[in-house]
Parts: sequence; structure tokens; C-alpha cells
Amino acid sequence: MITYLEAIREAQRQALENDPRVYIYGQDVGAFGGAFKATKSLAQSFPGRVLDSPISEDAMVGSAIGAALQGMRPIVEMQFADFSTVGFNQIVNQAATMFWRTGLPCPITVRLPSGGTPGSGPFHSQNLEALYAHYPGLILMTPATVEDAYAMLLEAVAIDDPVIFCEHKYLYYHLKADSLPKEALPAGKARVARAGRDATVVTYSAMVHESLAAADELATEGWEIEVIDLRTIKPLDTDTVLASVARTGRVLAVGEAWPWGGVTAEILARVAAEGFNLLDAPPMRLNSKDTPVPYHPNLWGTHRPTARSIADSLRVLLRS
Amino acid sequence: MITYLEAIREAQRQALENDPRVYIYGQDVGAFGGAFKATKSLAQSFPGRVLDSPISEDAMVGSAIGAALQGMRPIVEMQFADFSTVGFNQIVNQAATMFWRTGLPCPITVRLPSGGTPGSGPFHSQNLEALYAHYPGLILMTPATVEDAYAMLLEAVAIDDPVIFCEHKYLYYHLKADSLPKEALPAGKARVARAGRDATVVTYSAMVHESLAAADELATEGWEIEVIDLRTIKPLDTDTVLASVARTGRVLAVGEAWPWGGVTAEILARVAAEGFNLLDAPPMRLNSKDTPVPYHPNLWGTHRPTARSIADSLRVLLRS
Amino acid sequence: MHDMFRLAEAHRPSCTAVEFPETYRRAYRWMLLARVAEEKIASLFRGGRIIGGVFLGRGQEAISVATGMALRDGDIFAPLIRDQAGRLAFGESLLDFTLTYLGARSGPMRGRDGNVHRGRPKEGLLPMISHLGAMVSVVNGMLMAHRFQKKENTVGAACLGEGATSTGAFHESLNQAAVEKLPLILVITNNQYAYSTPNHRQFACNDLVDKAIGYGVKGHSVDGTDLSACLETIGGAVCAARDGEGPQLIIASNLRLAGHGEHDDAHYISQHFKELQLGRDCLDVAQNHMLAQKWADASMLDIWLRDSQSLVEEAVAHSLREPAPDPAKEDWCALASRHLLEGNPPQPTHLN
Amino acid sequence: MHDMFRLAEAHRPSCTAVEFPETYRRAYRWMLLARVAEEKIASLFRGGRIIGGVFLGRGQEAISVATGMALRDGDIFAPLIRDQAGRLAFGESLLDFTLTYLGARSGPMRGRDGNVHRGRPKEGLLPMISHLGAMVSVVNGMLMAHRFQKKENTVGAACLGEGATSTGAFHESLNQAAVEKLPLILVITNNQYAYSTPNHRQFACNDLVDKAIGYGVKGHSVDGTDLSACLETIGGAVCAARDGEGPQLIIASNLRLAGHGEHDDAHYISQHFKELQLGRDCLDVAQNHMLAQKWADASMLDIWLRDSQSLVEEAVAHSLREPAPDPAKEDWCALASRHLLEGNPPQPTHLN
Ligand SMILES: Cc1ncc(C[n+]2csc(CCOP(=O)(O)OP(=O)(O)O)c2C)c(N)n1
Ligand SMILES: Cc1ncc(C[n+]2csc(CCOP(=O)(O)OP(=O)(O)O)c2C)c(N)n1
Ligand SMILES: [Mg+2]
Ligand SMILES: [Mg+2]
Repeated sequence: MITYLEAIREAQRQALENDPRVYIYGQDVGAFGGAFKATKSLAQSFPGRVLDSPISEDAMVGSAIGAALQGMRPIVEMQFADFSTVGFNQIVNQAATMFWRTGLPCPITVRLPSGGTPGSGPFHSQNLEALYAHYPGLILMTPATVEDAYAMLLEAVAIDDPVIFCEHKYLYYHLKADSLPKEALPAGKARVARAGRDATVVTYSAMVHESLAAADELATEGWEIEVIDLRTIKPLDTDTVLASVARTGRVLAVGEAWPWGGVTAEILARVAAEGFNLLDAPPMRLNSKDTPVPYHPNLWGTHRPTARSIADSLRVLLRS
Repeated sequence: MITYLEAIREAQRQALENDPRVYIYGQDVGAFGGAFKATKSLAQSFPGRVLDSPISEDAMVGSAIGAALQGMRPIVEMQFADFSTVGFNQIVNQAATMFWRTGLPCPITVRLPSGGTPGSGPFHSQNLEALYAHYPGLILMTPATVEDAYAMLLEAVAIDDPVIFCEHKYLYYHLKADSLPKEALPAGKARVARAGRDATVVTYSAMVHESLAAADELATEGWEIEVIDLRTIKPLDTDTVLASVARTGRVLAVGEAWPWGGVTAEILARVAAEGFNLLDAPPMRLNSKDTPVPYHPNLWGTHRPTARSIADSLRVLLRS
Repeated sequence: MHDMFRLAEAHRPSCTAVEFPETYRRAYRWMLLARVAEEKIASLFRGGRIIGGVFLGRGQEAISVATGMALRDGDIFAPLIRDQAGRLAFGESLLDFTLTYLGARSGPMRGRDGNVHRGRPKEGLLPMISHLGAMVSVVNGMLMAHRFQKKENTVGAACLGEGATSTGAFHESLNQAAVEKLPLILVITNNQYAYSTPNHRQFACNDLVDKAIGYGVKGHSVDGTDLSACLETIGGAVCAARDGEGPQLIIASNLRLAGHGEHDDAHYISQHFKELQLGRDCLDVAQNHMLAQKWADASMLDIWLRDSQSLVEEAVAHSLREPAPDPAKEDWCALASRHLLEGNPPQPTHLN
Repeated sequence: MHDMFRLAEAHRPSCTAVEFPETYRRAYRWMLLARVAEEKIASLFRGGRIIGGVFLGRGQEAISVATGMALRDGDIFAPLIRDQAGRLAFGESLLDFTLTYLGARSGPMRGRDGNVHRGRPKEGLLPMISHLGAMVSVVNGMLMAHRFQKKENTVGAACLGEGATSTGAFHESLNQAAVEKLPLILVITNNQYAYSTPNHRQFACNDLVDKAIGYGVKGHSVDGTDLSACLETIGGAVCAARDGEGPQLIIASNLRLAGHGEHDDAHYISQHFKELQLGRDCLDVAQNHMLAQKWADASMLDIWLRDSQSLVEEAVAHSLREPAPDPAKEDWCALASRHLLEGNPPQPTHLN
């Protein structure tokens, strides 16, 4: 059995082993193995290639960009996705614009430990994929499975563009698989996580599992819900989403991030614009509430979508 | 005649005059009057209340937050919206969360000279409203008229929450009005900039004028296009949008920002979810291209939506 | 609230010499209370009763308490994760600590934020956001406001670890304070590690106090394990700031005598440091000092310990009885301007 | 390209003494070429032929050229807005300058970016983004890559104005370079103003070079109006960095002898400064020095001027003939991985 977190570690080990251009840089990622142990033992196995950084997110990303321009393949670990706001400028203005401005690729991977867990509060729980996806020049990965955590991280390192890798902290220990994959869907390709015919849930990251649980619940009521795991939110696989909506006629987009804008807005906009005639009912969306992420589990459990609130939304959707 | 830029200056003068809690802080805003002269002569008229800051966007915003907590009403000028990325963290994590966390309001106004002008290039042209709107706790103003530039900036200073005031640089000198208003629509209320019956364009800021020009063009072809100026994009006046779509049955959302996510996605998502049955055709959106904003006017003129490309989109919409 | 620990304003150190032994005893008792309180929370954490992280100030009480005690009403305090002692000395109720750690609805953060992220900004106590360095410019702004408002002779103190000196926010805000000549006291506790990261991976200067000259601010170094030194140095720096001498940068050296958080066994902390003077437990040092100076005897220490314990037990017991937040009753509104919540009817704007 | 200005590698200063007068003459000619080229662009700007901003290095040529000349193949250079002289000395073609300012499709930025935002990162010349301070850590990363790749004895230079020292990016990146002991040369040109902002609103230290000690890096001060001093100081600092002595912080003092950009009349620049030594025009100083030393005579200076003028006229004439970018032919793709553009069929991923 291997966890989602271990898969991330193994992907990094693989990348370091296969490619001398790869190095890892971040706070406490060296001997200590990272705040979440995502780089545990890697500094020991790859001396000099897993480097502790000062608490300098801007310089962390900036230096990774420079190294990438000189032919390296850096992986930057943010200690929490939330702290990437202070490295934001280098990501969106330096890394993301480099290829378009100069023709020189900027292959960096920025790992963002993302998403809510009970008790983490406003500054250790954020989902920032929509911020980065808004900017041209970035690839946004949001793996929902152990297999994808592994395969997509390897792919992220191989991709010539800057990749923002949103790994979900709630899945770190909760999610287990038997083994690591040998092949995987590529970036830009969504996955039908569960087939159904009555409605489609389009989602990603930890919300895939809440949605699957909601689908289970609705199955007991006789409904067959299809669940699409987007895998990458930029590029976004509109074809797979539309093909599903063509089968079901109904769509609910679910995201853990805040409600204004973001992935669910983008999904609804695309479905409405490109699949209007496939719809038998108004499309719906479900996000977290429009407040900071609360600390207390009671509040947190209500703030973000859950299997139960997704099931409730689906019941509304199915009735409409 | 008063320009959009002068309206912004007058609003700041008013605010300084009416309210001893107001002060202005930003690079070169003092004796020099700001890079765009938006604060020209204010330092002279209000000694000690219009302060030059070091080139420290993070500290500029952080200090404004502190002053606001102590009862002041700071206005922070970013030299260009693009540079707010390095003050981003203080805005989204400190200012935006303050009231929800502590119950104490954080009334700061951050002025972002936004949007493209010919020759400004990738780092002096950005439209960042969607970034900020994604976060809970912020108000996003995007005035499209001289009157609104004035009235909304005064309102921004009066509002108890942090307001991100996206003033469009292209409108600074291009837009003129006869006089300043005595009353205005409040934040959260959109405006029907032009009435029509065949299709609705939902837009904001500089794109209001491109859309109005497109509507003029289509009028010569016999179409009556309604143009909605959102004015604030958070809160977003869904009611006015839906009322218009109810009249026209067709909607095109136009934004100058990048295509992934953003205001146009939010508009389409809301219209599709809440006004599905009002639609006679798939809703459409038009944004800039998904690259950094190009320097050369030839490229820039194609990168962003224009009256012509909006008219083209409308023709498609009207035929569908 | 805790009357026996409520000190009259007049007893706080003024801009004259520190009044030993009284001040010292008071400081010690805050340190002790902080230590006892944090140990209680740590044991609740081990018992699975605390949700989220637990971050202790073990070994940092001396520098923290000195900071809290040097401040007075109207001043600003922006503590960080290891400032339980300073918070208490500044006037934070012990209940704010226990209610927040236990996630009670009635705590100052109402369950919306937890553990060290608490404060009462109206009372000058800032609730930290996590992003290191971010609170310093907020203190600057509060001090700028005081200047506008002609609120005189106030100061603001912000605490950071040495790791946080690597942030852009630290730099921008210290420079800002220097340019504005603000009465900012920036206390850097150099406990040799930032989480697991040793100083040689964090900075390359010989001594962090050497940074002061590059900002044009006054620098002070102090042994963070020595309460007397901390009281004098911070006291002096606060007086200087109050007297208009501008920002004061204080570097206190010590060792973190705990994990980064209670989940961390701190195995990476070098034995070498533990044997140095900076590896001492400031609480032991203070206790020995008082005994040596005959400012207290063993029975007195014992009474103080038991007083602390009963205060903590009481606060915890009270807090455990307090209800958790109820999501159904929660006001899910991030805006102070309710009329701008979507769905609420907007009001017309009148301009004057 | 410009053969008469193409200097053999061997002639660049090595880590030994600067070879006067040859080096000095070469430096002067780059400075002159930069000045002439910029004046030409300024006159095109006044004639409405330039779209967007025009930013001149007038008065900064000495420090800039010294930086560009001290570097050699394999080194990294991150110039800023006032580094036309340094760019030319580093090897940037004059055509890159004119093509970019004139927005030609054939320029290095292809009309996508303009004016000072140009570079050829493959050749070690970084194209600045506007956010001040942001290029320094990029240089750090390139130097880290060199270390990984065992590319030895390279250095990287980054230029900033004194205003940019207030950015968090400046701080984080200089500290990073110090921790990694990178051969970074960080050249701060203190021209007394950041746009209109005078130094007393920007920082409060007595001398910016005092910052060096707080980072644990070597600090150097130099009169930015004196070419000899610039060549020696920068030359020495580059040698030190190349020899493994870690980051070097150079503070050059001068005055900006132009507006912030050509739209700005710089009325705010105090007359006081113009009368000081730092207010001198470094080009005049260099010219007088050469005449006094008899390293050149008036006719030689005249020939050099005319050579520069004809080079510039030729480059401008050529650039004006070059086509502007055509939006219809533009490749609107911000991704290097074309297969990840939406609409393109994704490829299966094989993992090994
Ligand atoms: C900007 C930012 N980056 C990363 C973190 C994660 N983080 C929290 S505490 C910490 C270590 C802080 O070390 P130091 O400043 O020395 O304080 P200490 O814990 O030693 O008291 C880190 C890296 C953060 N809070 N903020
Ligand atoms: C982060 C950031 N904030 C603001 C600006 C706008 N800006 C461009 S140049 C400049 C002044 C720079 O002054 P200085 O660093 O002294 O360089 P100089 O122009 O004097 O050469 C400013 C404020 C910017 N480019 N980046
Ligand atoms: Mg520390
Ligand atoms: Mg300057």
C-alpha cells in the first residue's frame, strides 16, 4: 500500500534518479524531509540535490526560474500553498511570461500543499488553483488519486512549462493505492471517475472523493451519477466534460475553493457556451462559502462542500 | 470638462477634505503628484496627509491595514496594478480576512491603475480584478465612466471593507464628462449603459466603451444591443444582468482580462445557473488572448477585445 | 479577570530604570504561568483534545515577557507563535488562550481561527496571520495612525524568529519604520532554528544585529535566556522608541526547548547548542537568580507554581465547558458592510 | 555585428589589474555609443516615433559599462533600465536596442515586449521584468545551475537603483546569494532619486553600503561618475566573486541626468546635487581624463563620436525598415509545450 503522500515522494525520487537536471528546493526539505515528509530521505539519497531554502518564497521561485533557464528542472516545495502568495509575483510574472517573451522554456514545478484539513484555519487551508490558472503560461495540476499524484508529478517535471502542482493535504494520508502506475493519462485529459447517466459532477482534487461518496449515496436512491475528475484544470479538458454532459444532460461543478470565479465558474461557462443544447436543466455549482477557511472542524465541515452537500445539490439538480 | 483621471483626483481631494481619517500613501504620490498625476497638488493642499512611500508594496498595504485598524481611512496608490502582485499577500490574507477573523473592519482603498494602453507591454497593462474578487472579504470596483470614477472612489473610502479600486489607464485621458455627479448608484448595482432588446453585453471598465461602440455598429445593421456596465464586479449585480437577459434572451460577457476564469466566467456561470430559461441561445464570452499583454500596438489591438471583435461576436450570437 | 495577575498600570516599567526585584518577580510569574499553561495545552494535545497545531514558547519566555511588560495601555503588540508569556504580560486573558486552543465559540476568534492566531486588535493586540513578517508593517501603520491622531508616546512591538528575517516583509517593514522614524520595537528571537533549518542555511551575516546599521536603526543584542538582561534591554529599547529615537532592533539569542510544534520531536537540534549558555532554560535561570538574590524562596516559588496551575486548570475547565461554534448559527459573512453582501438590497449613495 | 566595437574576449579584463588606458578607451567608446544611441531614441520619442516609455542611462554609463565589461562569456548579466552602456559592453547588439525600441518583429522580443525589457537569456543576458528586484534571484538560480553543472568561474551581475533596495525581492535574493555563497555582483546605482522620491523617503541608513555587513557579503562604494574608479571597483568585485569570495554589493553614487523616463522633466531634482561631484556627467569626466592623460586627443574623440553616430544612424535606419509584428501571423501561444494548448490532442504519458 502506498499513500498519496508517498506517491509524491516516490515521484520526486524517480525524477531525481532519472534526470540529473532535477533538484528540490524549499524550506526544511533537506535532512528534515519537509514539513509533511514529502521529501523524506531524498537529501540523504541525493546529496547536494535537495536543498533547504531560507524563508524567502520570492527568491525560492526566482532562483528556480534562473536554474531552469540554465537547463535545470527544479522542484520548489512551498511549505503550504497559502505561502505561495509571497512568491506569487515570480510565478505569474517571471515564470509564466518567460517562454512567450523570450522563446526559452521555463520548466519549473512548484508544489503547493493545498486544501483544507480539520483545524488548519484560514492560512493553512487555501486552494489557489484559480489564481494561477488565470495567468497565461502556466499548467495547473490537481491530482485526486495516488496514481495521479505520482504520474502527474513526474509529468510536471518533464513538461517544458512552469507547472503548479496542487497536491491536496487531506489526501496525503487518507488515500492509499496498491501500487504505482506504469502509465497514466496525460496532462490535459480528464478522467471519468465513475460512469453514470443521470447527472455529471465535474470536479477535481479532494472533491472527487466527496463527489464519489455523494454518487454512492444517490445510487441508493436509484440515481446514476457520473463523476469527472478534471486532473488538470489548465489545460481543461472540455471535450470529456461535454461528452459526459451529452450523456447525462445535467451538470454540477464542485470545487473546494471560494465561490467567486474559479474552476466551477469556468466549467459552467464552458458548458453553457459550448454545450448549451446538451443541457436538460440549468447547470449548478457548489463551492466553499465566501469567507476565509475556518479553523474549527464544525465550521470547516460546513464551509467546504461535502458528500452530503453535494448529494443535496444533486437532488436539486435531478429534480430540476 | 473633467477627465476620468481628474475625477479620481477630485474624489481624493473631497475625501481628504471631508474626512480627517483619510490619507494617501504610495510611490511618488506626494509633491510629484503620482506617476499619472492622480494626486497632483494634493500633498500641497493637505500637508502631511499625502505621503511618498518606499518601493515596498507589501509594507505599503500592511501599514494601511494597521492604520485602518486604528481608525484611519488610507488610500494606497499602486503605481501600476501589475505591481500589486508584490503587495498581494497583505491584501488577500491580512486585509481581506481581518473583519471575519476579528470583527474589526479594515477600511482601506487600494487604487490599481489597470488595463492596457498601447505600448505598455506585459507588466504595465494587467487587469487583476479576478484575482482579488476570488478572495472573500474584498470589494472590487471597476468604474467605466468619469462619474463613477468619482462617485465610486468616494464610496470606496467610505466603505468599511477593503476596496480594490481598478481604475483603467486607457480611460484616464480619453474619457471626459461635463461635471461631477451629486448622486450615484451604489456599489453592487450595475447600470444599463445602453438599452436594447436583441442581445445583452455584460461588461465593465474600458470594455464598456468598446461594447457601446460595437452596439453602435450593430445598430446600423438594425440590431438593438443592451450594454450592462457592472461597475462593481464583487459584489456582482446578478439581478440587473438577469433582468436584461430576460429582455434579450442572448448574452455576451466581455472582459479585457485573460480568458481562464475571471469576470466573464462568473457572469456566464450565473446566467446559466440562474437564468437558464431566459436564454434563447448559448451565452458567449470574449476576453483577451491567453498570452501576456503584448507591447506592440498591432499585437495589443488584437490581444484585447475591441469594438470590432465584440461586434463580430455579437453577430455570431445574434445568428445562433 | 485573573486579579492576582492583574498589575496596576503604574507598576509597569516606565522610561526610567527597571525596578528590580519587583519587576523581576512579576516577570517570572508571567513566564511561569505561560509555561504551565502551554504545558497543559501540550498535554491536552497529546491526549487528542486539541485540533490543529500547538506551538510552544518553551525557552523563549524571558524575551517574550520582557517585551509584553515593557508595553503599556495604548501601545501595540504583535506577538508571534512563541509569545505566550508576552501576551499575558501585555494583558491578554488566559482564557483567550484556552478558549482559542479549545476552539470555543466564546473565544476571541470564535472558532474561526485557532491556537496562536488570536488577538484583540482594538486593545492593541494583533492577531497574527501565518505569513511570517506580515505583522510588522501592520504595527507600522498603527503607529502612523497614532501620529496622525496625535496619540503621543505610544510604541509598537513586533516579534519574529530569526528565520523570518529572510522574508521580504521583514525587510520592507523595518525599512518603512526607519524611513518614518516610527517607535517600532522589532524583537528577533534567534533560537538557532527555523523549524528544522539551522542558521547557516538561513543567513550568512556574523550576527543578526549587524543588520541594524543597514536600516539606520538602533540595534541591541541580548542573552535571551537571562531575564534580567531581557528586561533591561527591551525596557531600554522601548524607552528609546518612546522618546522618539526611532525603530529598535533587538536580537535575543536562545534555543527553542521544544519542537517547532508539538508534533515535532526536534531531533535535528544539535546537542552542541544545548550545552551552551544559550541552551539554558530561561525559567531555571530566573528561578536560580531569584533564589540567589533572595528575591524569593523555595516556598514562594512553590506557591506561585501552584497558583499558576490552578489558574490554568480553571481556565481550561471553563473553556472545555464552553460550546463549540455551531455552523448553523454561524454568520457566514466576510464583509463589515452587510449591505454589500450579495442578495441584500444596495443603498443609494449620496455624495457630499 | 559592429565589428569595430566587437572586442576580442582576451581583451576583457581578467582577474588581474585593469589594463589602462586600453580598457579605459574601450569603456569610453561603449559609453559614448550608449549615449548617442539613447539620445537618438529620445529624439525619435520626441518626434512621436516611439511607442511606450523611453528610459535613459544618462549619467549612469560609467558604472554600467564597468559592469558589462567585467563580465565574459558564460557569465550572467541582468541589466536594468539604465544599462544601455553595460549591455553593449556585455555584447548586446545595438540592433537589439533599436529593433526593440522600434517594436520590430525581428527584434529579440518580437514586438511582444519593448524598450528596456529585452534580453537573450540563452546568451546570459536576462530580459528584465518590471517588478523591481525580481531579476536578482533569477541570476542566483542561474549561478546555482552553473554550480550543479560544474561550470566553473562564472559570475552573475545584477543592476538595481537605490529605490529597488526597498523591495522584498532585493532582500530575499541578496540573502539567498549570501547563504549559497554565490558569485553574485549586485550593483546598486544610487542616483539619489527613485522616480521623484528622494533618498530620505526611501531609506534611513547613512550609507547603503552599510547593508553589506547585515547580509554577510562584501560591500564596495564607488564614485559612479568616475570611470576609472568604476572599472577598478567593479573589476575587483567581479574578480573576488570569481575567486569564490561570494556575493559583492557595490554602491555607486551619481545623479540621474535625465528624467525618470523621457516623459518626465525631472524638475524635482535638487540643484544642490547638480553642483556636487556626484552630479558630474561621467562621460565628460572620462573625456577630460583621457585628454589629460593623453590617452586620446580631440580629433580621436571626434572620430569616435562620428563612428558612434553612424553606427546608431545605421541601426535605426535598418530598424525602421523592419516590419512591425503582424497579429494575424502571431503565434498566440504562451506555452512551450504545444501539445498542452487546449484544442491540441494530448499525448499519452509513459513513465519510467
Ligand atoms: C512566508 C512564510 N513561509 C513559510 C512559513 C512556514 N513556517 C512557519 S514557522 C516557520 C519557521 C519559523 O522560524 P523562525 O522565524 O526562526 O521562528 P521560530 O519558529 O524559530 O520561533 C516556517 C518556515 C510561514 N509561516 N510563512
Ligand atoms: C515592485 C515595483 N514597484 C514599483 C515600480 C515602478 N517603478 C519603476 S522604476 C521606479 C523607480 C526606481 O527607482 P530606482 O530603483 O532608484 O532606479 P532609478 O530609476 O533611479 O534608476 C518605480 C517606482 C516597479 N517597477 N516595481
Ligand atoms: Mg527560529
Ligand atoms: Mg534611483
